[in-house]
Amino acid sequence: MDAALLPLAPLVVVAGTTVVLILLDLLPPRTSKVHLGVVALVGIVATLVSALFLWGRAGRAFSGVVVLDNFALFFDVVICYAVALVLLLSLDYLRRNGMERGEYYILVLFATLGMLLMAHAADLIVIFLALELMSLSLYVLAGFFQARLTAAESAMKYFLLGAFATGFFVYGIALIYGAAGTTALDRVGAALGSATRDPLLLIGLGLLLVGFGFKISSVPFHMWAPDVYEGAPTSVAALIATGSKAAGFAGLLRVLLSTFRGAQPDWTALLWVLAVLTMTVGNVVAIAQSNLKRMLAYSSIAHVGYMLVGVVAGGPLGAGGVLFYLLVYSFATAGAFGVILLLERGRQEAVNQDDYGGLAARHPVLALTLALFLLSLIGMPPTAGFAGKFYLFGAAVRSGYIWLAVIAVLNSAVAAYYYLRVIVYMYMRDQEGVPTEPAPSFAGRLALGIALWGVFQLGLMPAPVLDLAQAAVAPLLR
Amino acid sequence: MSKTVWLIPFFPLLGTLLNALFGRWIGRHAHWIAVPALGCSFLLSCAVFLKVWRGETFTGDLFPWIQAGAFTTAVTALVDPLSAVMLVAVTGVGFLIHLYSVGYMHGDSGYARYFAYLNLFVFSMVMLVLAGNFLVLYVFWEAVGLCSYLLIGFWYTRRSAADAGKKAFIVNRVGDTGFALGVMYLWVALGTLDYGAVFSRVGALSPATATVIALLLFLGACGKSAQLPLHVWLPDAMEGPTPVSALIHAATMVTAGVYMVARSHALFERSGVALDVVAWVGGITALFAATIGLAQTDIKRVLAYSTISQLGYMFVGVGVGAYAAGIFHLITHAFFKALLFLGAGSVIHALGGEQDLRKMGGLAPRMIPTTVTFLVGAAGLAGLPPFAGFFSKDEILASAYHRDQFWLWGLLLVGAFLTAVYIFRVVFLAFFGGPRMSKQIAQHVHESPLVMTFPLGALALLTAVAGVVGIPSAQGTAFARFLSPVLPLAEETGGHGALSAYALLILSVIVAVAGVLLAWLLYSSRPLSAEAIGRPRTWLHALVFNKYYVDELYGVLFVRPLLRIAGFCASAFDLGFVDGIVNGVGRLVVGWAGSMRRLQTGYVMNYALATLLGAVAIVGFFLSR
Amino acid sequence: MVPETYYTMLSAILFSIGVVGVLVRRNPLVIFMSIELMLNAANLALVAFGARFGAADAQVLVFFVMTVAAAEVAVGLAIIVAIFRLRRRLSVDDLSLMRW
Amino acid sequence: MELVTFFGVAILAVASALGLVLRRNPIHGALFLVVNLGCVAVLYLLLGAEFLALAQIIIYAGAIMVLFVFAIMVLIPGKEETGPDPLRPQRLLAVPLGAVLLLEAVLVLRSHVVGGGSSRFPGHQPGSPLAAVPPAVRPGGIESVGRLLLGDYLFAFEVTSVLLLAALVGVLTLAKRKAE
Repeated sequence: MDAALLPLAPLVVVAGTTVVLILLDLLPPRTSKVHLGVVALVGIVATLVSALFLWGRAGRAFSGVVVLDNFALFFDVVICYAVALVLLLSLDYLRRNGMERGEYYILVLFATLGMLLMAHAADLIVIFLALELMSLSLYVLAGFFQARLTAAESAMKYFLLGAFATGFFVYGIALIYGAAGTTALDRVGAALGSATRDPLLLIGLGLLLVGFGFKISSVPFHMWAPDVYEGAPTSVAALIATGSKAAGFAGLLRVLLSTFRGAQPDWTALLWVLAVLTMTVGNVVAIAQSNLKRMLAYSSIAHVGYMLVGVVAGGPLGAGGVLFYLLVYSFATAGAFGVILLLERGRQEAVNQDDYGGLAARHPVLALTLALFLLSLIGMPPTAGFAGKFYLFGAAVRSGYIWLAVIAVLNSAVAAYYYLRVIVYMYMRDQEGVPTEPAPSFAGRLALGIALWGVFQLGLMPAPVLDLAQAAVAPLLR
Repeated sequence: MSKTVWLIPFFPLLGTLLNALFGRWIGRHAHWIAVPALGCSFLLSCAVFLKVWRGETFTGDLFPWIQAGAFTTAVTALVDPLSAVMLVAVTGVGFLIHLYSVGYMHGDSGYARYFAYLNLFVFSMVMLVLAGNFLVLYVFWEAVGLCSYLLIGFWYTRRSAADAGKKAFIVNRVGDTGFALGVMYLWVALGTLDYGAVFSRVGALSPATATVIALLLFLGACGKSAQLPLHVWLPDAMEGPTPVSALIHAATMVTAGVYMVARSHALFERSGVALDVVAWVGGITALFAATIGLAQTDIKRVLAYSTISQLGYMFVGVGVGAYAAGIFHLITHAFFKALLFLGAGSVIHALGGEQDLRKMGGLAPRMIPTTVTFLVGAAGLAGLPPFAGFFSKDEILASAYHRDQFWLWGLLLVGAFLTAVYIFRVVFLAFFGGPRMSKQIAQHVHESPLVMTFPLGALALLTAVAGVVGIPSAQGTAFARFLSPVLPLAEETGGHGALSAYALLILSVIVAVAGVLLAWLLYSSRPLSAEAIGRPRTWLHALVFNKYYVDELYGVLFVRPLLRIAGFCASAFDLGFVDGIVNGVGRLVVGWAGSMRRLQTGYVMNYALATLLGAVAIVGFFLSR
Repeated sequence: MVPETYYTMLSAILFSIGVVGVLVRRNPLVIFMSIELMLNAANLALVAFGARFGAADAQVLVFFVMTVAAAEVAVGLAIIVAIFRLRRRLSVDDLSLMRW
Repeated sequence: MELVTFFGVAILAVASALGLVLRRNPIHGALFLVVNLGCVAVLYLLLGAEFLALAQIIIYAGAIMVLFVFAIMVLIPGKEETGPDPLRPQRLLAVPLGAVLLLEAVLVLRSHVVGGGSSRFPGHQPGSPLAAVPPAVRPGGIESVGRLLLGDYLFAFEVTSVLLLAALVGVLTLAKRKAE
């Protein structure tokens, strides 16, 4: 490999795999495309390995628009884990829904490339391109089950609102360029640092926040999320909830912590409000949901609120806590979506909580798995969710945001209600009507096993990973 | 010692895993895993206890758990006299109740699930007791709550059981949130959560800070230990299987609050005010719950209110600084209340699930072991010498008296009288007099199998003899001396009261005996007529007014007003007011959720509007800065 | 020489009109065109700022935005066509199967 | 003269934008958008960006708008948006909000001019000429754009190609009916 490309190894591997997939898709067999999924999986694992190998190295390439640092690598790992879980879950899911097509895997890899690029981008225009690469692929994936009206609706809503948010994002870039004369992140930061505070830069940041807020689904830019999660294929919903959210945070954190560090008091005050709104709206509305996919959508919104608490807290503790939490959250959320995806009730996906009545009696292992993922989302020890929340809220307390931490704790208390309701359905209700049965998918179970391992590994031994997360944010905070 | 200590929680955990994962295949044989697991834990606990007796203590990390900057917390175990005593009590009572469950739950469809939950509970409780820092304490504080929730709703097909589980969950959530905030604040204030470090540095806290932290922690204790105003969940928790009520909702979990306050006494002492709050909340709860206990007709609910009341006694004990007395009452209460619950369970079992006192009576000749052991338990609860409850309760009363807390002492004394009345009311209504159950049920009344009566006997024995270690002497009780490395001996600071220790002792006895006599006069001196029982709700009044001339005096002077107060408390305050708040808050949030979700109209335009609103707000915000 | 402030002001006006267009119209095609208007306004601002700096960077950025817009249009129209296949009416207000 | 041109084109641009938003018929809307894009192309010329002006015409008017018009022709028989509008009050809420956004934008752009002179572009690369100085190599020229595109921005350029490929696959996915 060319020395200049070495820092970009994760990107190169994914891009290469994508090309291979496009070619493979043209070859027979036409009916089964599982092998494409397997190749994609191999590519993702190779990416993961390359990211792990590069850990600790730093560099820049292509006039400094792409960067290699621990921060980007940590996100590479999070994203690769999420995508790998999604791919494992998809292998059998597509066939069951009669939509086994190669384009699916190709688009997933394109989206992945966009996400990784987001983590590595050091220039606003590259962030923009990465965002679009990821979004365009996800728009199509959201509507992948074309025959379903809900899928089409979900794609349309996602697309229109995403494009709308993109409009703000681009205008933000324009304003920042207007103030700083450049789009390179470090030089924008220098402009911010040396000039008397320029309103144009701040407003530009505000418009960027609209775009990022949309991607991470923070209130008030969250409204697409429940509808899209509900209508999209469950595997894609999992991808949107984990990978794309992680990518959004990658861009957001790099821009805020590194480039706009000089304006920290300004955006901190704003994010304080956004964090409170996001977690409260997410948790409260989740209570009223009976569809599990929608419930998880609101739950994911609430978790964004918790992560914003970490961003507000700042410093290695807060920002590192966000990275750690993203990993924790991705495992638990992908796992929860995975269980939903495996369960069927009379040829329909089991998405209503009624479908989960008495599941524990008939499928104790699967029910226990889902229960553990939900407990992790609650933040119940010894699952990873507890450690994650502990770091985030602890960081907020350490930085003096006591009230924010109190609100977050209260929110977690409310949140337990709707997660436990599902557990109650599984353990304390009886099945009525057609029984809910899991699909016999080995890959799916493997994915759940990996996610479960993550939930416990990070819950019982969080310290090493937290150290890595803190090392990852160190280059941004320098 | 370290390996032994870690094995104690390990066995129940193993039992949980086996029964949870392979329950379908293990099925009816689940107890062959669960009971031996507990047995091992109990034997190990005893071994640890003996080592502690010889003066060893142990602190050890299982593994470093959470690190955040300079702050690290490990999963730490701390074995000192206090935790050793608790360990033996938890595993011992737990073992007996596991054994009892083999008979009681026989044939239940969720047999393996039941033992999995029960083992999980014991694991969590053992870890709670072993915890060497506040974080681990909090973790297992939550975990025991979760188990309690699962076990209350165990018979989920009953709607009331599911509701009770939900209620327990919501109320405990309030307390636990307070507890979490307290732990967080503690961390902010001191930068550490290790018991040793916290208690040695507690002087660095300002009294105001210490008060806030202590009160937040105490809020958690109120939730878990069912003290006013968070007590409402416990009576409903009786929807769970009776052995569960005995283990979790009487003997162990609900006492976690008392344990926590005793454990963190340095913090509460630093505040001062917080200790008074603890004592007064305890005292008021003790009397309040005892009055309600008088008016209940469900045998398990009487015992539930009794538990609330007795927990109030323990809080008074720790609140006035007599920590050892509080813990001693905790232990003896674990014995006799578990005994009473198991006895009640035996009765319910014999009557085919009947819990209504009005439909019992005359069981004594048919169930001699149960009757005898229940009597021992009742005597223990009523505080009749020489049973354990006498010594422990008297110790608390004496401590309150000697610290010049005369009002508290008065509350508790009245409470003690009522305790004797209500528990012997149960005894007389259930075991003596004529049978009031239907013919078919009466024919089937039978003594429970040995696997159930053996635990009764063992607990009765403990209730009878455990008082020995609580005999007061010049240097305090033997129990208090054993705990003195952890809990300071009660100092006889006051001594302004006119009564000597022996006078107090005799007064306690008189009060208890008077209570028993009153109960006998009311409920057993003459046979109860059947028609009185045919009128539900008013039967007690009818009894008092029409049937017993002898009782009229008592009735007018004492019982009727008391019943009124009890009835008022039960209906207006207990059911109306506090429930209203709990349900109201719940409904508020749910209603809020309902209206908030309406914002999610499904229209792209509304979503875009929200986005625009957000953009305008953000830009405006930055512009204004 | 026209001051570049005029251009940026004009771009702000066009951007706002585009935003309002997204909100007041019901036809997804028109909404989409309004979004194009927004992007276009942003481009204008970029070029105006670029002229101030006398650097060609801005134009390169605009070029990228245009390309992305083209890709977005392709995907967007495909989605709109796909939904039209399923139901013959075309108003975003009909798209409220999923809500609450 | 330049000023007059600017205002003429600017007024036309705003008018056509309003036309897009206000006219009910999507075909008219599309045509208004074409006019608007053309106006912006003229403005690019005024700003000295010939390359962009051409690209604007070719990419937007030539490719994108043709797609739009095509889609409209295919999808919409006759007029649309004629039915009752239950959301009208909320929809009109957009107008004041849009006005506020505009106000904010105007405020910030004005304050920017007032607040800072031409010497305050510290982030700008040294060596690049500032606005006041007539540039030696005309920045709008195709040459400088080309150099940047394949020099400093080579990576972004490559990403764009990937993006187009992804869009292609995406469109194919949506357009291809399932072979049954």
